[in-house]
Amino acid sequence: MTELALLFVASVLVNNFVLSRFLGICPFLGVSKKTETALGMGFAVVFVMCVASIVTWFIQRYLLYPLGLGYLQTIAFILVIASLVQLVEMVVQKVSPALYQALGIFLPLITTNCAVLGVAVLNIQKDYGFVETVVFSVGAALGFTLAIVLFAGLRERLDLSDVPKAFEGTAIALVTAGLLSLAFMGFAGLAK
Amino acid sequence: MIEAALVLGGIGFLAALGLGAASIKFHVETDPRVEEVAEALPGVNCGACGLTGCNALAEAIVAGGALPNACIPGGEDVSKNIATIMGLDAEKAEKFIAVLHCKGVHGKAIDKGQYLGIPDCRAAALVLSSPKGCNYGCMGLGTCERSCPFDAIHMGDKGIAVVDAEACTGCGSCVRACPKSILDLRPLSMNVHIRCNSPLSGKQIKALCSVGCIGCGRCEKICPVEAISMSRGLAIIDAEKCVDCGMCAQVCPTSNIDDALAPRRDLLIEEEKCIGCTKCAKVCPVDAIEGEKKEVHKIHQEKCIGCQRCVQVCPVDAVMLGAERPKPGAKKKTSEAATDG
Amino acid sequence: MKPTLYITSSPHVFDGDSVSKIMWTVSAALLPSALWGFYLFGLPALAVTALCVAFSAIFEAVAQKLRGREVTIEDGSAVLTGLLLAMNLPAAAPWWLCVFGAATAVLLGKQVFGGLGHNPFNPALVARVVMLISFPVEMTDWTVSSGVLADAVTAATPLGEAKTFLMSPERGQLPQVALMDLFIGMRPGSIGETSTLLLLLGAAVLYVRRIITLDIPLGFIAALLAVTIPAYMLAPDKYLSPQLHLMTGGLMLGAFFMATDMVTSPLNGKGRLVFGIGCGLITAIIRLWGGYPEGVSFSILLMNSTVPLIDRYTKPRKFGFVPVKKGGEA
Amino acid sequence: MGKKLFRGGVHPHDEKERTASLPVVDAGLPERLFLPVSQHIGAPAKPIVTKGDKVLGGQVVAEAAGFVSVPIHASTSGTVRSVAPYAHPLGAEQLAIEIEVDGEDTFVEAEGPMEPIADPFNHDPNEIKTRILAAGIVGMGGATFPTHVKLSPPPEIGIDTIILNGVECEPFLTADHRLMLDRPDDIINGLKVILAIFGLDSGFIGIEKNKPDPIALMQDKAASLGGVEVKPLEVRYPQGAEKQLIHAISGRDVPSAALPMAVGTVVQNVATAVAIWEAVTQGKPLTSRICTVTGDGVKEPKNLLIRTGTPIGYLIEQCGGLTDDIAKVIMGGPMMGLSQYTLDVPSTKGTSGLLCLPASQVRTEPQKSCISCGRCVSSCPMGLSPTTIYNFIDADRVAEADEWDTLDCIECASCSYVCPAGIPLVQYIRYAKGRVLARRRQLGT
Repeated sequence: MTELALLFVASVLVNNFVLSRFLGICPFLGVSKKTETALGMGFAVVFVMCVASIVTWFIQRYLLYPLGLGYLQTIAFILVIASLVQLVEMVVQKVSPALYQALGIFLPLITTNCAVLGVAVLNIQKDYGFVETVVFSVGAALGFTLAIVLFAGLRERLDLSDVPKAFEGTAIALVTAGLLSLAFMGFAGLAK
Repeated sequence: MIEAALVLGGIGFLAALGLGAASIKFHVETDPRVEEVAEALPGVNCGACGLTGCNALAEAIVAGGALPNACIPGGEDVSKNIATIMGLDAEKAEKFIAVLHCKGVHGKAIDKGQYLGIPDCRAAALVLSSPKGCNYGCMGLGTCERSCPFDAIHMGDKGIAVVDAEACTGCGSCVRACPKSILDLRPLSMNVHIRCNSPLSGKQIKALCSVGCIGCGRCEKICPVEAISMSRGLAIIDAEKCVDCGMCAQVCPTSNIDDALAPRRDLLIEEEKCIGCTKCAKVCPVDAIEGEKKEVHKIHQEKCIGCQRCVQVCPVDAVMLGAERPKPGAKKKTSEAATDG
Repeated sequence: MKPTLYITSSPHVFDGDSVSKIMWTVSAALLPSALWGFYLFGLPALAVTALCVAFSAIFEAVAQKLRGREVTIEDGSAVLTGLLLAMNLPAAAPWWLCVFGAATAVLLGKQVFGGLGHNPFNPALVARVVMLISFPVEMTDWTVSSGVLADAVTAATPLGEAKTFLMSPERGQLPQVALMDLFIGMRPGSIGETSTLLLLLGAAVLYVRRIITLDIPLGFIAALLAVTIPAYMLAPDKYLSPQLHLMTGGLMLGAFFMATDMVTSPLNGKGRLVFGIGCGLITAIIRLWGGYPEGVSFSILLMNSTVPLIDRYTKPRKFGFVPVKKGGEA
Repeated sequence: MGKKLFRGGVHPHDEKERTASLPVVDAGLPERLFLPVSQHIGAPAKPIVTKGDKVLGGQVVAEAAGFVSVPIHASTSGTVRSVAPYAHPLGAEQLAIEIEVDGEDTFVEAEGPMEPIADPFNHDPNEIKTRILAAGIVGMGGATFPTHVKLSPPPEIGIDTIILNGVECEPFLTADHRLMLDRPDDIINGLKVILAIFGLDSGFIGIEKNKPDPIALMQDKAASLGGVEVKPLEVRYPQGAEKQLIHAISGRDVPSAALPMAVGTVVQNVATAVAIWEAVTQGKPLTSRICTVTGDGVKEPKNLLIRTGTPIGYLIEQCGGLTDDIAKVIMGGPMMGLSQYTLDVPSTKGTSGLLCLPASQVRTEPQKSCISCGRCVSSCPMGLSPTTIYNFIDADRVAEADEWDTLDCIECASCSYVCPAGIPLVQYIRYAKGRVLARRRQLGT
């Protein structure tokens, strides 16, 4: 139990996917202009990540390993993730057109969100069992959501700031992301 | 090998089934034009339009939330294509530009006092209506400058806005931003403008600004086409009626009316060059040009107002600028100028 | 003759406080602790402080010049940043580290965001954390070469010492530190963090001058205690006592001088309380279970990043928001 | 009956010692009077005299144009010299009736519609209200809202509390202070007339505790006349703001975007009560008021009895003139008053003070960046976040400014008063209000 809790905390804070593994930077920078949108993106990623991890775990464990097709891992995983994203896109478009609008191009881009593939692959690499896989991917996804929401808050504030011309836009966003990542390094050593 | 193909094919097949079902269940009606417009856009998702991507812009255009020319990188071609899809008239209308109806530069118009506060016209208008003595004039705090998306209006150092006619696209952003409605859109071809916005009486204006419209009505009287009307103490030119003759500018006692063509000159047609295309005769607002097709045309000097439209349309540069024309009411003008001086 | 009058919006009178008064007052309130640091650690401490302050001001001026803005070092904010930075450095910090720190604080921490008022993170802490991660050896060199503490005590701060000790497999007796010494500040550490007494004194000045409110420091300390007291009671051999938590490390400096930085803390009381509690909890977590011995800087930086969200969700309750009870109590 | 202090607010030095002990003196008659047709909130009055007309004091020179409007009366006798746009305290020229004063100061007889009412406490309320309108009475605390409108809530709203505002929380001003000392009986009688309109038998007078002498006197008089409770209130600006005053006296909170009548309350200024009493019992229209001319920029600060329409230059002359280092002339108090640019501006029914500040007391430093100190938030009596509104409107983000309750601002200026960065927050918020309203209109809500 403690193990799982530690795994969870570690995946949310210590090894935060965005801020210390630097995965999933694309939507992190792309969809963090408004807090609401960031939150929507976060939840879309949570869903895709969890379901993708579970499905890929089963595929790897019961299909690829037994058949000795480990080399198909990447392509099979991407196939699964892509289909899931397509599904999410359809659902979001139907359920919340506003969110669909706001997420725009970044919704289909979850497909290529390396964080999603990263989690799926890490689960296999670290040889996690099913429960661990679920905990790890939920943690990673929440970590992603936490990072993107915090970052969106900061960027909304930056929007109102008198940033020097040379730093406007992405430049200052990257500086801020760097400092945020710096702050998260404080958690280093916590729950390895 | 076969296994690999089967496994991938199987996963793919299952996913396809699921997605197919989902696409039926979660089907959303979309306007077919959205796809067409999206097709017409460059598709680089650069975000220059301010939206998240080309699809978002396509939807905005179809929904009416964005103009067909919202895609800046796409340029004119893209906007034309989109306009066609949207069934809009892509034909170019006459170009308009923003015109400032105030001439109250530092030294000519007095200030109420030393204004301290937000350097924005709309905010400054809340403090005693305007930092300038004249409550109708340009405050010079640059709200229009900041509102201009094309960097076509600048404050300069004289305390009033200056429109860059080249850069101005006539989008009207500044007109909407100006709290005093000093700016409006006028045809680019117009050369004569009244540079005052104050309805105050002559006596009141003179105390506040030496170049304001005092409402004397001389321009109204001299206007050959009744394009000028007096509204309280302010002369207003009707752009539809104005023939750009510039006579009003010549009689204005406070030199408020600007004429970009001043001093006006006689116009003459070079007989050797004229090919008798009749273009000049058609464009002349006062029918001062006479001539049959394929014959040399002639300008009647007593009718000509020197607006130079014939100069612009002549395909063979046959219309020449002649001597400076005498001012109508020149005598009055000099005496006024002396007292004003 | 008509006099020329100023025309402005209301109001026409003001309470007379200004940004520069605030900045200089905070600097002055830090002075006793700084002087105590000079007394403890001798001339090197003075040199570190002077370098940090001077270069902060220089970098600020340079950045403002580059932007074509008015140079405003006289408002004291750059000086305060430099002073706070120095207070967070060991006296043995080499000169280049001070210059690097000042540059990081003023340029990366503040000016890239647009200068005073626009920085989301506390500049001095940004610098400290960058330095701690980039130059861990120099940043934890607690040797004291002059001053009263010269060669007198161990070369580690009580907190770092305790952490190493508690983590080591064959532990003996933790060296006892007199609480009174800690309170007065007879201990090694960063230049300005040692004396709880003098820091509280400075904080009292700021409180009386209404520059700080107590919601952040009290929330901070209360949350820290809320975690460390139960931890100590459950496992006294594994965790430090709460009083040691209070008086070691940079807690007092952080809680009263760094977390309360106006620019990087929430706007209203409710938000500030949340902010303080968050700082306390994160500090406790890092101190008890994290890899670093000290968590104050990290916790404040982390909470800085939450300020926009806190401000957003602790919007003050506007007057007349509550539906009126019909009839009232009249 | 909870006596609660509102949240927020500030404590400016009250500066009332200059004039608090000076009795009111008559400012006398200037050579010319300028009566703007717009001296109240609502539709400007419509002039009914023309150039050359002889008018008597108290004669209607402009009639009410609509329900939310009041007539304007000549404040002395003379000849109409012009009806033309003229300088106005708000800055933009307004139509004004210029009267050349003849010095006779003859007034029209109080007869016809202005005939004194013998027993005002048992008179038809509607006739009383008509009289108040006919006398051109507006709220004299500074807002100048037509009084008859305030006294005519929709029938379905039950009014159970009447409060007279004698708080005078603006620093420097002592006009109401002197009025309460000079005419306590008239104030209480005026209040009783208002009470009679609503069929109530008791009301309140709220006075800040920094005015012990009027509190004692009013309490004395209240005890002998009955039906009135004098409430000494904590000293904190803006205690005299309507919503804060109601909160302090009855513990009720006027809902956001609602009027005091929503909590069954009507608030009137003490000077308005006196005007009502005079109009009802003597048939006198509102043509004069007390005005404090004060500040270090005027040589002899005084409390003056002024005629409506007197140019402020004349009033300042009566006080020894301006000092050489004069830098600001403000109509009203220092927190909410309007800075003026010319001494030609006429006083109006709402001119409670003229504050003259020398150069040394005018803040001229440009604004600095906001350092998020949060003082504006903690000082806001309306529980708003001024700096947030400022940030949004400065970035042209009107929708968010609206979300942060821009329209709830009462423009008391507490936020600007405390701002260490010298940001003109009130001006930003006033500006934001305009933008927010324009946006709402555009959206059709």
